[in-house]
Amino acid sequence: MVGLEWYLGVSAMLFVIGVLGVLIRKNAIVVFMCVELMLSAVNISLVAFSSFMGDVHGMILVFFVLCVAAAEACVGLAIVIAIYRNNITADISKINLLRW
Amino acid sequence: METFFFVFIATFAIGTALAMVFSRNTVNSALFLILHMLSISGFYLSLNAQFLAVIQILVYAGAIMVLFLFVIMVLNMDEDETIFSQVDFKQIFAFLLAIVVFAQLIYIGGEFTGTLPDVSTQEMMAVGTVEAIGDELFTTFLLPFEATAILLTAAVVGAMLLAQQNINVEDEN
Amino acid sequence: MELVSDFLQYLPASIVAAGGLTVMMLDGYKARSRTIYTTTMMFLGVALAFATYDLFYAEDQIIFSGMAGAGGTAAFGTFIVVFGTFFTVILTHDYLVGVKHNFPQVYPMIMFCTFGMIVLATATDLVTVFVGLETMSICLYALAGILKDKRLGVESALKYFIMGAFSTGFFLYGISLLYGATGSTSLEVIGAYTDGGLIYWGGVSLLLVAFMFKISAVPFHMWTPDVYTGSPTTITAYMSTAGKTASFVALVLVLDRALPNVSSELTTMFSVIAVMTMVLGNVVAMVQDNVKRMLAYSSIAHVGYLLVGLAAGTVAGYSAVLFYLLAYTFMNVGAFGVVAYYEKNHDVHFNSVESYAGLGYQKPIMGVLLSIFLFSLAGIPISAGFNAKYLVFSAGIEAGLVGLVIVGVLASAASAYYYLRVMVYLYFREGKENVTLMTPKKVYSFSLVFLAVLTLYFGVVPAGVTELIFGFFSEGGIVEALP
Amino acid sequence: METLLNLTIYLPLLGLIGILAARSEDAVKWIALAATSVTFAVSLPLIFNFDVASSDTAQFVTESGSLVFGLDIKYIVGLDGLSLLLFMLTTFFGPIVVLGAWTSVKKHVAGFYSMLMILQTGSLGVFASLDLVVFYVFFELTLIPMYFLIGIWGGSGRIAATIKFFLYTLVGSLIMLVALVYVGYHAGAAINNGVFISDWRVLSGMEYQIGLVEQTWLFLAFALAFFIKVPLFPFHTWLPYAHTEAPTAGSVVLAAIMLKMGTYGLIRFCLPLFPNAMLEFAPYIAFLAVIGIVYGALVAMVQKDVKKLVAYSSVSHLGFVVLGLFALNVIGVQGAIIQMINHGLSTGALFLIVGMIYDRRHSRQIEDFGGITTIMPVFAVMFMLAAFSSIGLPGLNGFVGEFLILMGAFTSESIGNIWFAIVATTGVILAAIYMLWMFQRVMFGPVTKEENKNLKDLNAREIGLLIPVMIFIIWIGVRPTHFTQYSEHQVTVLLEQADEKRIAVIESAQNDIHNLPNWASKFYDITPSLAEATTPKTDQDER
Repeated sequence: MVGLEWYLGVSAMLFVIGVLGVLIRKNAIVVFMCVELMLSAVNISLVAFSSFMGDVHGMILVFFVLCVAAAEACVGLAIVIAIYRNNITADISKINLLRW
Repeated sequence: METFFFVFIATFAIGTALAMVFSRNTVNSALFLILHMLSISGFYLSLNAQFLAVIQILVYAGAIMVLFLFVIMVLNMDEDETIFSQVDFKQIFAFLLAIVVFAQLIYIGGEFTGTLPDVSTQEMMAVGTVEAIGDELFTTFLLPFEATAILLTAAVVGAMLLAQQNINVEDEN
Repeated sequence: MELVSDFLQYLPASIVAAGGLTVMMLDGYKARSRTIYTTTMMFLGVALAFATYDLFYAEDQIIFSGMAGAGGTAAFGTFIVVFGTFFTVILTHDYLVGVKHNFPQVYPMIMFCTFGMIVLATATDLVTVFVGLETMSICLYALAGILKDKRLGVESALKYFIMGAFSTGFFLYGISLLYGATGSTSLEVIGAYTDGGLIYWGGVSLLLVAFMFKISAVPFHMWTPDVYTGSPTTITAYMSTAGKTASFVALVLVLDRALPNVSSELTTMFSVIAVMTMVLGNVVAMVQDNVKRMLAYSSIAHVGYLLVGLAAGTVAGYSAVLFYLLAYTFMNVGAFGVVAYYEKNHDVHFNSVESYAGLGYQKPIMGVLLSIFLFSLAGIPISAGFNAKYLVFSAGIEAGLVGLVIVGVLASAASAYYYLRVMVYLYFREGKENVTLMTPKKVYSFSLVFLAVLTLYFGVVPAGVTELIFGFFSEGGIVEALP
Repeated sequence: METLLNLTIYLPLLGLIGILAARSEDAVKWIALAATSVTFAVSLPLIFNFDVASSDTAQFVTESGSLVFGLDIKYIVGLDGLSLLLFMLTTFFGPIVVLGAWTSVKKHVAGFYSMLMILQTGSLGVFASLDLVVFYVFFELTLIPMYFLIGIWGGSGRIAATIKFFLYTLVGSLIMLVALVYVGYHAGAAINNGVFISDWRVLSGMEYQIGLVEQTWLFLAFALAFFIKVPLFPFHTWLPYAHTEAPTAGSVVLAAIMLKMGTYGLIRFCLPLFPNAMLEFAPYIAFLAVIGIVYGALVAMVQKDVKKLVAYSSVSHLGFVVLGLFALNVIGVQGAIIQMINHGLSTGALFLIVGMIYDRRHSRQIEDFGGITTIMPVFAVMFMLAAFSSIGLPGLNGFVGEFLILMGAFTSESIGNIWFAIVATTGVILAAIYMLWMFQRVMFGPVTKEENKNLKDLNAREIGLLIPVMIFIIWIGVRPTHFTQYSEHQVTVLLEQADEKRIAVIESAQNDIHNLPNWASKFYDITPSLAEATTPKTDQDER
């Protein structure tokens, strides 16, 4: 029997990989994908908790997270398209028009 | 058997995730993410969440990732990108942060003390079914559910607002 | 039947959502932009009426099987959000027409966004908090990019989106850990949990970090100035008032309901963040030449003052935060409204403080209004801003945080410098070039005047509304002790 | 009467509405004049109906319910011996200031008079309010119109001057706000069932005492705000700039009324709330005051600009007021109160006169003038009277105030060193030197400049606005008791109460000496009380 800790460990690892990706990658689309990675990592731990506690609420939250992820992808990709329309690259390290 | 399955899936998931983050080609990244999503639904299956496993494949692999790939192709973004060409402060910081967060999370996960209720396998099986989820979703979680409907509509309108070209703007006054 | 009564309790949100859908469909049938605007205002007006009614008469109760609340703080949050939206839509329409970006999709987006904010402000369950927060954020990402043919506009949208999505990850992880520790997502159940444990604390800290992102407290503020500068001015007003209000009300609710046992232990954390936020916000605002950017940093500074109230962690502190949000909505919508008016007369990036030289004498009413709003933001009596700061700081002193309050007071004195600087240009310097301002629309100036009147009114007689707010938190308690 | 008091405070605001509605510039001026004159007229019954015998209790009191839920902040206004004269001075200067600016203000006339009206209401509110928070609100409110008055209608360096003025005063008063809120909660915990209270009548009473440690910090916070406003010596740097750059009306209001808010605050709040700290800090503050007196006079002596000279003379004169206050005896405090009025009258008049000559000549440099007496005889008489009053010539008002203050300082126990008073006396001599020297250079001698030959003498408006000031300058000089009588009783009671309170606080500190930090027991010279000191002794005796 695989214990809860295993799932949490995997989830944490995936989450950190996602965070790392957001911080080091420069391409906006890859950054979005890393965010999706973070979300799905959280989903694993939610489902694991839910399943081991015999409580359905966690799974329902996962359902909402899926919806939100879809919506975020939708708007995010639209933003990337708008960026390209202005002939700007999707390299977020070059987006530096605004500085303090 | 179960343990073997878990280890296999976990290795696969982490491997694809790493490959996604570190692959230079954007298209490859997207493809690795699809594989990753498939492995995640494997986790769901091993946790008896059949409904979510199906949804995961349908929504993520089927819809979201296709959208991603589509945009990548349309915008012709599949050029290679150097990741570690120059090591700057931000990247070092990112690694340090990642290590700290990871250590913290592992620690938290490991410390999980047995406050779990005793749940029989039977009950665990019952939780993830479509009936159980649907039942709660349309009663207790009615408000968030409706809000999600609005959220998805809003996302579509927002995408239109941002990406649609040549919207007719009436001049008033 | 319970469902029907639940929806009746949730009328403002339902009306706003229905309005959003209606307006969206009107757009689909190629209605004139005038019609779309009028319909939006109609729905918002009705929603505002119901929100006002709820504010005074709704009873504090839990609806939708524990997912949301009605009455009390929920009604208060709803009111501020709908109120802020009502006025920003008036300003936005005029502004967007002026800068020729009056897309019909903007109005349904604002309505959906408002719906998200209401859900967020009324949530009593972390699931609802999450969904509301995301509805709000996703709409705001899109709204930030309205000026999509300007580099500044899309970049601000992208920056906002990446930062927002990133913080969403942490937020979810926090929820997940809290859920794992307590076995529920309901704020009440989490509040009853007292065992502590690492999972619980990890969840709490991740949740709070994500909230700090959303309310743009230092050191999680880096997206704010850029996004506020790049977005259309009136949308910036909307984000910084209605959006911030919703996040803050949700944060107060989370602290009050879900973390009542630990909120006092968070005092040190909030104090440190508050000091950093106040100092950084004010210091950086001082060197800004762009008025919009200055207001963005000043809004960071105001978050710092609000955090003083949270650091106090008492009934007085939370009530002061709510009053502050109300006052901040009046004055900040007003200030951004006037800035948008000046900007609209020139081009989109007409925002440097030098270009304000001598503008105070043309259309004196606008100059006077901007002065009132800025004085209120600086916390000079007799304005709502003064009373708000007074309540927050006095809550801090009552809780024994004298050092923190002194830092806050000095920061607030420093803030007077950059607010006064705008007025120096408005009145004390001669304009170099001949700028002619066009006459603002009647409804535009009327709504600004109305906001100014409210700013002054709550500066003189805050008694009624403070009584209302104190009632949200305390059953018995302080009310009985009063003379 | 209560209604009349409120009416007096808010009538200028009514005038403000009229000004905003007015169409022509003339109408604006007449409305402003009418509003301020009516304010003055309405305020007259207040002084006639004032009960001198019970001047220590506030009269004509209006008290509202709680303004902020959960805090006992009330709108309380009323007049007592401390505030009556300053209140009347403010209403008295209203029409004079309006008339003084009649022709000299040319741009944004409506704005100018609106600012004056707000300033008038704010100043009246400061002197009438008996609640700490309401006082603070009015105190801050006066900043805004003054900020605009200097910034818009001021001279060439107006922007730096006005920002400096605003920020200096704001920093001080914000720190005072923190202390004020602390006092409110402290008092609430002590005497008001834990509910915040800021009613001056309650706080100044015997039942509310503050411990020594808190008193020190609170006193410093309050005093800082008031010292900046006064301004006392090291905090005075904003004043010359603000005075020089301000338009005539602004300088007059600043000198005659706003500077008094500082000294007024010291006597109204610091004395009854922090008597111990007041006593112990008195020598140090007297030292600063004396430095201010001499420094102000010396710097005034070398000024080339008449207005700057008057501004620095203000620093010197207000040093006298602070010295009198911290003498902490009846005669000194009485002198300080009457000197506040005197300084208002004489410096106000001087600024008006400088403004009049500036309007004609567009210069304030001493070297640009000379021999004006022959050209403008009426002007010369007025100028002479004001200058003599400022010097403190016997028979004029300045003498009365300075004499009482020096008397108080010589006999003061709190200052404790007669040298302060002696050095302060040189301030009077120096004042005579710089004033008379300036007067001589401006008014006497041959007319050297061509432009000065065609100067017109004062017109009826200018004479009319100076005459009332001159009347009071002479009246106070000849019959000072007509004016000192209003505050005499209250000052006596206040000082007695402060003494009682001081002793009570020291006694409770003696009984609780173990909780007192070392510095505090040293600074306040607390020795263990008799009972505690003797207990171990008796133990030994028994053995």
